[in-house]
Amino acid sequence: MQIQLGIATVLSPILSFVLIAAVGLRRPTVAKIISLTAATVSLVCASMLLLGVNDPAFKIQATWSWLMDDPSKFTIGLLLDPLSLVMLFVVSIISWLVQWYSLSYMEEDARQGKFFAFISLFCFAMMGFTIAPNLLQSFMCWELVGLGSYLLIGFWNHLPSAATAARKAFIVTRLGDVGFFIALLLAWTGLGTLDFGAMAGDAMSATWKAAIGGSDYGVWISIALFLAVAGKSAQFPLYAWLPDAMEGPTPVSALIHAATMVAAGVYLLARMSFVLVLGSEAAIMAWHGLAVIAMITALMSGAVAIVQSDIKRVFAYSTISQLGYMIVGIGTGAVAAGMMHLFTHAFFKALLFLTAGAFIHAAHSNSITDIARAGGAKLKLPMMALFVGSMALMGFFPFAGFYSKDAILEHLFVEGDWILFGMALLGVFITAYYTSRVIYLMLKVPAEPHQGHGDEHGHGHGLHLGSWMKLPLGFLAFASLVAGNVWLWKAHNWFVIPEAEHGNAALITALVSTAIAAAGAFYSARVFYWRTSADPMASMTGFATLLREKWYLDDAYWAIVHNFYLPITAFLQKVETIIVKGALDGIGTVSMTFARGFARAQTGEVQHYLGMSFVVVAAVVLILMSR
Amino acid sequence: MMLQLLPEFAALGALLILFFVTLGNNVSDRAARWITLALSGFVLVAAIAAQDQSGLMFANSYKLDTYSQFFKILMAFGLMANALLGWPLRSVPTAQRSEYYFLFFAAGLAMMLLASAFSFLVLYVAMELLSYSLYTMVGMRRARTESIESSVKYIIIGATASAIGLFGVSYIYGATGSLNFGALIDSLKGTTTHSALLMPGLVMVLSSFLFKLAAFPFHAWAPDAYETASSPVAMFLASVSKLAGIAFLFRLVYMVKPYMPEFETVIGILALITMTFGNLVAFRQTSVKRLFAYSSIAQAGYLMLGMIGFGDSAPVAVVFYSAIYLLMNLVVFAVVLELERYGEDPTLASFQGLYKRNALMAMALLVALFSLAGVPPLAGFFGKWLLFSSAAQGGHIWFVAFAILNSVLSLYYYLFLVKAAYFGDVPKEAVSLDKGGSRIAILVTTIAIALLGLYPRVLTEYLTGLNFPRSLLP
Amino acid sequence: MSLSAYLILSAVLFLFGAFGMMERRNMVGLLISIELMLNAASINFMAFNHFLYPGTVTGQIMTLFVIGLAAAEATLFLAIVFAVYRHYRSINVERVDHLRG
Amino acid sequence: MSEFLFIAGAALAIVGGLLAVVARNLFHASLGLAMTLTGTAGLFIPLAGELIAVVQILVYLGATAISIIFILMLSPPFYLKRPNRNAMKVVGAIGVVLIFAVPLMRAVMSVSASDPLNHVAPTVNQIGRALLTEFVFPLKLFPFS
Repeated sequence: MQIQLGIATVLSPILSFVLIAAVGLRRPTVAKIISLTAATVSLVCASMLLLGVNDPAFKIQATWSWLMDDPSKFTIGLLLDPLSLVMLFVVSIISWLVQWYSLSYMEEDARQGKFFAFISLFCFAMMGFTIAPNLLQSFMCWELVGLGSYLLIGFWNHLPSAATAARKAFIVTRLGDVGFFIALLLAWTGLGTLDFGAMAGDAMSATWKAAIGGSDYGVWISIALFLAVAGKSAQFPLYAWLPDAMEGPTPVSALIHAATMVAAGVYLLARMSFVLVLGSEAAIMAWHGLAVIAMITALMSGAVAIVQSDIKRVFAYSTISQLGYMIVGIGTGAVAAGMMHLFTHAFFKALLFLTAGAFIHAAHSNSITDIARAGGAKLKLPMMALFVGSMALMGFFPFAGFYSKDAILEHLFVEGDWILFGMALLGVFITAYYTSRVIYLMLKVPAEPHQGHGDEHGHGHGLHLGSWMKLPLGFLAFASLVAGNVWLWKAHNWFVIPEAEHGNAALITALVSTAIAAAGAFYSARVFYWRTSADPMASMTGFATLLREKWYLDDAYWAIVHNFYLPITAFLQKVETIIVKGALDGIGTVSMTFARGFARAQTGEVQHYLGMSFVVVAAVVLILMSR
Repeated sequence: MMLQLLPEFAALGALLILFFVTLGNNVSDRAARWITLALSGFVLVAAIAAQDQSGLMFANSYKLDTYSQFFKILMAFGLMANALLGWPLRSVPTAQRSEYYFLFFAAGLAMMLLASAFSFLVLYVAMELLSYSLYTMVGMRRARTESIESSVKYIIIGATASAIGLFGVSYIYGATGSLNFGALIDSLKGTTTHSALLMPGLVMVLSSFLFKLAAFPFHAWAPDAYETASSPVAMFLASVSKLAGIAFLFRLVYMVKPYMPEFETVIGILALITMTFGNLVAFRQTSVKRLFAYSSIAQAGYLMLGMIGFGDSAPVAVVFYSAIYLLMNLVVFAVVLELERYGEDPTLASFQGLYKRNALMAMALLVALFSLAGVPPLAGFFGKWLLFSSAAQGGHIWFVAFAILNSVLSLYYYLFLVKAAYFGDVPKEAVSLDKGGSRIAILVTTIAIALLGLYPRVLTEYLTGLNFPRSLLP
Repeated sequence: MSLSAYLILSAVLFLFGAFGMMERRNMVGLLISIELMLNAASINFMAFNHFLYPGTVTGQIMTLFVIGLAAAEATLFLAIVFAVYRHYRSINVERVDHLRG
Repeated sequence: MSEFLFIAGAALAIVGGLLAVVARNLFHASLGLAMTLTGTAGLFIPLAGELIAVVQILVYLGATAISIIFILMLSPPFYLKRPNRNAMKVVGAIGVVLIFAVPLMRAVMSVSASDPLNHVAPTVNQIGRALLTEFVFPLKLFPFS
């Protein structure tokens, strides 16, 4: 029964994709009906599956042989356990809500059919990744997810920036996928299996301990995977693509770049966390190192969020920062806490993005001040949603973010990992600062009388909220309020939750983190609302520039590409013209005719190619002979 | 014997029929094309009919086995696809078209001989037959005088490679006393008194194949030849003619590898240089055909890497990738051909807005390019996976890591084309592409790439069932 | 005479040919160099056959084929050389360098 | 006798080969090629290859070399244009050739065999029989190339 439900969950989006491609591309209504039906089927099935789980040890796996006949080799199938079902539920509910929302958001777009087809394709890939029972299927769907993201970011392809951002996202994440591929090869050649269950079962065995360069397989596979995770989940040093990906339609940002795709890396870590449970000292060190990198990423990107003026970019950097928290949780061994934050974050970040989308849709601008000027604060429901989402993001009681962030903090506290704990608290402060800043900027409309958009005209004039947007916003706002409690209520069915050994740890961390968040929000209010404090960025101009330039990371990439990649290609191009020619022409007469040889650098001469061939053949023979 | 050599006889018959039919030059071009298509279909049927044949023939100098017969099917399929997709022969001068069809089958025959050659003598005769046909085909181009230039470079590099190779054969003969591969293996097993000659001989023989594959250091002819030859010829060069080199080189490598581990390293290093070179230089190209020439150089590098893989998995990997390599290049060049209808050489600019001009073709291009770049779940990913995992199992994990990096690099220029095709604006002077003659063929091939990616088992299992490791060893 | 003498001779001829391939500019000169290289291979075949495998004829037959292939290659090469001459009014390979990069 | 034939043939081949690659006049180069081919034919006789020697003279010299010369004579006298030698190119080519010579010479030095005594040269009959049995396949293929 569960198997059938699982299959139905995963296959309905791809069916929807095929159907839309076949009949719905020119008929938006048909496309919408198909897509939403499929999303509903997925949601119902995924919810039934999740509610049916009563035991953390629950596990059902079904596989079919695929690439080869031998079923022990390459299979596809589905692995249903609490981890995958939680993720499946998150993906299906967020995609369901986002599709409702898109009904309004995309209603003026001529190519809605295509949009819904792409969304369906993406959902299929994401769900296929979630239920993958082995690394190969994971990788396949992982790449397909990347492709879906590429298509959706570049959906508005009349914007050159969208096309560039799409390409950037695809290539940067694919750079990380080199790591995934290497992990795949390592696991396959070293362990002889790609199945998660088999790998976990073998993790204590001798093959895992077989040393490569002094450490066991777990370490190398983990390190290779970290690269992939850094790409997909936008961690240092591969995070630069995510803010640019905001060029896509906002529902896409909510679905892909807040709730699901970027969480795929976190999920993969959780899936592979058996390495940590059973693995060696070295593996634990490596994962802890990853946690430190993620924490640093969280602080860096949180700082960048402070100076952004584009509302979507604020939330994009915030997403990077929150993903960092999740990875900190999983990297230090608190899988349940990390997954809890993934769960709650999906709701409140989707809510924030959809709210941003509502403002953008209404005000036709991404800039926070423009939205405020256009009277964004007059939109009741979005303002309420923004408030709820922000409270959850900042981690105030009783909103969802409070519980999940505290779970991670508490774990760090109990473990006595004071450095990470301190950094995490700093992160809480920064989060509260930039999140409340958005609200204050919205409420405190800067007066610009010489522009036509005065307060007098701004009585919601021209501003309206799409009718289909209300349901998702309302629902997500509600979920952001209760998701944490739901998790606490149900999670013992899903995960083995360790009881805190120090009885007061939960209380202490809750109080400390709330106090710090409140301090952040209060300081932000002094700066941006009451304007009694000077903007600290104004006094730290150097630092502010650093933030505005996003730590110069983009420039660093460009520098690498320009100073490294392009010259290499240029160099190789010249191998045929200068080096080969130089070798032929220049042996023995270098000093005399070096300059002339370059000046005369004619190209395309067949005899230079011949010379190269002769030399290579001779060199190969010579090297082989002297062995 | 007639039945055993059915595909060869079919190609030979096709060659002779075309020779006599077009002898007086009184057959219309259209009729000649239909005859070619029918004959290539006949060759394909013959190749399929002969797929179970096996045996050593002609004093052990010609070997039929599952490996060679499968490659013959691939080649026959490639011939037919070329006849079908290369339909608009506009860029070949009218007076030379009958010769073109004639050479087309001569090359086809030579490729099939190469797949089965089991003696250096047969190998050389077949190789020269193939080379001469291709030299001539490359030079057939009306619009561009440079085609003769690339033909000259092609023949000079080719003649040098074959002279080096022949000299290598003479050393191998000195070491073994025979031209048969069986004798070569025997003397590799034992240590004959003259085994010092074997290794230089083998390396020099290798150069002939590196030339055929357009691999470093004999790659230099490929970009020129692809760019300036008329597009049907470029498609022929990129798709089918490479299969011959792959088929033979792998047979040799597979036989020699167990006895000469250094040979493996040499092939691996040459493979890495080849793919890096191809991928990096491709990035700077503006002519699309030239770009695909470098891309196919890089693909040959991946194939060579797979050749040194783990003994039992390498054959399936190499043959699988050869098959999809054929498909991908057919699609890509079919699109180039469609763009070339009015005789201009397609540049990156002519791909601008392809999606708006002809969505089917843009889709086909997207699938083929992503498959070439190895994006799952397309066939190219599985081909690469098989090649790389085979090489990794063979203990070449660092080579593999480098090759994976390479395949990411390649995504850069493939995405350039995708970006132009999907996100670019249609140039003003662009001709409408509504009625493509070969739409169905393109569509079918594209679907095949996608299906082989989603369900590669149909092919991998069939290939595993053919038991190449046993059939490849003498 | 010993086998080495023949082999050295053929190696020298082969290297002459290689030198010519790289140094000659005239395409007919290139053809001559190729013929030298092929000829060196035939000497090898004949010498090996005589010294190491007496009583067989494989090497001699291979030589026959080499001679034949060389003749065919020369014909094709000359044909292409003339096509080049028609287009470029020169058969200097260094002039034939429009394709590059 | 065999020593004499070897020395004469080898001298002819070397001198001819040198002429073929260094002569600036193409006509002289062609004559050099002809010399080499003749010398090689002479070498074949002590190698018990009388038949091959005859074929070498007839086909190689009689057809290939002569067709080169013939074409040189028929064509416009482009072979009279003597481009200046490019010193760098010469030096480079010599360098490459020297690099190539090292492995070749090492390989060659590794084998040694003296003249097999009482070796009867294969007869035309023997060669023809082998051609029509063992090597019939490449023989039949050959005309196509």
